[in-house]
Amino acid sequence: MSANPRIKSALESLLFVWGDPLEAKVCAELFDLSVPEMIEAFRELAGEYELRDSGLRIREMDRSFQLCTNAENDDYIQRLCTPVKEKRLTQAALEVLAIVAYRQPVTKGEIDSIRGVRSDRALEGLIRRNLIEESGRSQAIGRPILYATTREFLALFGFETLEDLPLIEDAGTFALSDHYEYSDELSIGQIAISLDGAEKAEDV
Amino acid sequence: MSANPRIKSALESLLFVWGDPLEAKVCAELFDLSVPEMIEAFRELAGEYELRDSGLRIREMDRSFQLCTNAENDDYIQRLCTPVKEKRLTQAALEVLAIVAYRQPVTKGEIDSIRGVRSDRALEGLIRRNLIEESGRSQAIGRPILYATTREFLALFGFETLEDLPLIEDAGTFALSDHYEYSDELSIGQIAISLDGAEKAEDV
Amino acid sequence: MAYKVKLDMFEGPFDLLVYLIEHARMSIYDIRVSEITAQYLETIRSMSAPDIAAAQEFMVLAAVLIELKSKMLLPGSDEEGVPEGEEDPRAELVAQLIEYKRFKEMAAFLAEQEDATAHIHTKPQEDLSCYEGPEEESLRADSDQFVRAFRAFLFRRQKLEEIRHTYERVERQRMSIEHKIGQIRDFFAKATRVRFSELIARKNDRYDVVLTFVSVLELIKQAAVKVRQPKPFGDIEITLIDDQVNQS
Repeated sequence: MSANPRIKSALESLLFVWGDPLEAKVCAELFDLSVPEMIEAFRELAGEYELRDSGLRIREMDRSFQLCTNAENDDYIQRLCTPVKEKRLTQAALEVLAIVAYRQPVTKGEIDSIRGVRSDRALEGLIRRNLIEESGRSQAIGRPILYATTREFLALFGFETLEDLPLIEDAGTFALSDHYEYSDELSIGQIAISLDGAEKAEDV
Repeated sequence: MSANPRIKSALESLLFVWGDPLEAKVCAELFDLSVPEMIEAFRELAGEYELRDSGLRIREMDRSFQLCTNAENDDYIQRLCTPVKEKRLTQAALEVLAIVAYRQPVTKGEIDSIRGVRSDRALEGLIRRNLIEESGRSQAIGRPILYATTREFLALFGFETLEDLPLIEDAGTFALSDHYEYSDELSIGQIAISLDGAEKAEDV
Repeated sequence: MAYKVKLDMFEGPFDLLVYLIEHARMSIYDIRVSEITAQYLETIRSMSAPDIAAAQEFMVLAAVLIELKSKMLLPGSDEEGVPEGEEDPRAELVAQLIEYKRFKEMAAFLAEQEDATAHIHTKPQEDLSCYEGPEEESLRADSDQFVRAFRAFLFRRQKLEEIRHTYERVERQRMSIEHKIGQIRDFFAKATRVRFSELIARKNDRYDVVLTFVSVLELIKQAAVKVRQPKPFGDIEITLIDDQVNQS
């Protein structure tokens, strides 16, 4: 099955003018196609770009598609100009992001207890950069805010969906059950929170 | 003679990030080519875009080259970018809709009597917009048509089921007092019908 | 200690502990608590004063380590320091460290991914203002709007309610039209003809006059009576139509 060349041509134009990730759903309405058909057309187009080793690529994230450059040409781009790039994430930010990515939706308390240190600053920075967002409230006491990753998170790390996150290596022969681990962490987390007003300076 | 594919790929990336017309001279330096050779490479690339009828085009102006969209796709861009005018329901329509939503199935007579004003136009508009529909006939004298909300109504307001309708504090009294008012108002309605052919102008 | 570490190198107490354990070539599953506690405390002791204020989490873990150490020194422990017949007191900490390490590895993976995607560039959106043509119509609504509109309606309705008391009086009058007709029929039980003025109970009550008049009109409409007014503005004679009497 091959998508209509007319549609693929139009998609190229749309991706170009739009610049940002373009939702398959929006395009599906435009072309009067189903969303899966639209996604299929996008993927076919992306495949053609790769096949002819184009200097452009179409990347997919969470049912959205974005036109971008082929990473191989970065040297030339750097020599022509210096594209504005965001600062790299700090170690603290990366740790928090890893926890949010795997445990989402997750509360700040859970993040703190896994890291053994307060994560307020890192969390704020990640929200400001739109890599994580609030995604509701936990049913637990105090109804703490739950955090989840965003589409920008997928884009920044080159994932198409959250399923692309690699499985974390299991701790092998470690015998304790999950339940046991969980309750332990929670209690230590609570101790840490109650003792600790200050927090370590952390920038994202 | 054919330009190096590596160079053509790099040119695509450069054109993409540069956005503005890119001078052949600047690129010639970058790739250590003569300006005529550089122009030749650009033109070859432009020719390939046309040959495969891409949604993108490379246009030449005064020894500069710029990536742009294929003019044929303008309609799609137009449709993607055209801001959608948000038409809202009038107060009259919303009132009728609220009454139908909370009291369904309900007759026009009941709606009229609850609102104290005839609702024919608002009702018609809501039916045209497929927000309410006929759902049978009342057992009352004259077997008046009963109205109920549609699935489109739920979708438009973001409800999953009718149970999602927000509880309105006054809706209780609205329901309780209804029976009493209903009989009174209905008779007024009857008088009004016999006396009054015209109705208050109401647009949905 | 053979090495010097600065606390701000570490993301937190777990980070420091993992570092110390790995540096001492211990198995994370078999921490030599005595040794690692000493190293941990030594590191904290070497912190400068402002560090201590900023890093209370490190102190919390120090307390945990000291508690662990004391448990493992209790009599009845086996040669490894594990009390007999009990769960290894290190288990909790080990579980936490392992989980922390897992996410630390993930963070490293994310950093690699970030490096990889750093070579990919996107472009800003084109200026699309030239495409802003005639707007398309679409129905837009949300549940808030729905509730707001309905509330406004209820409020307006409440105010109408007050005005409507007038209507309610008219209602009662209408009800008593039936009542009045009943009274008129009672008259006809005694006579077949009656004058309008006789039907009015209280002469000064305009309401009663109007009510009576309307009732008579209603009876005319029902073809129950015939009326006659001998002279303009004179009294009206009302005559019962016979078969109506028989029927009622």
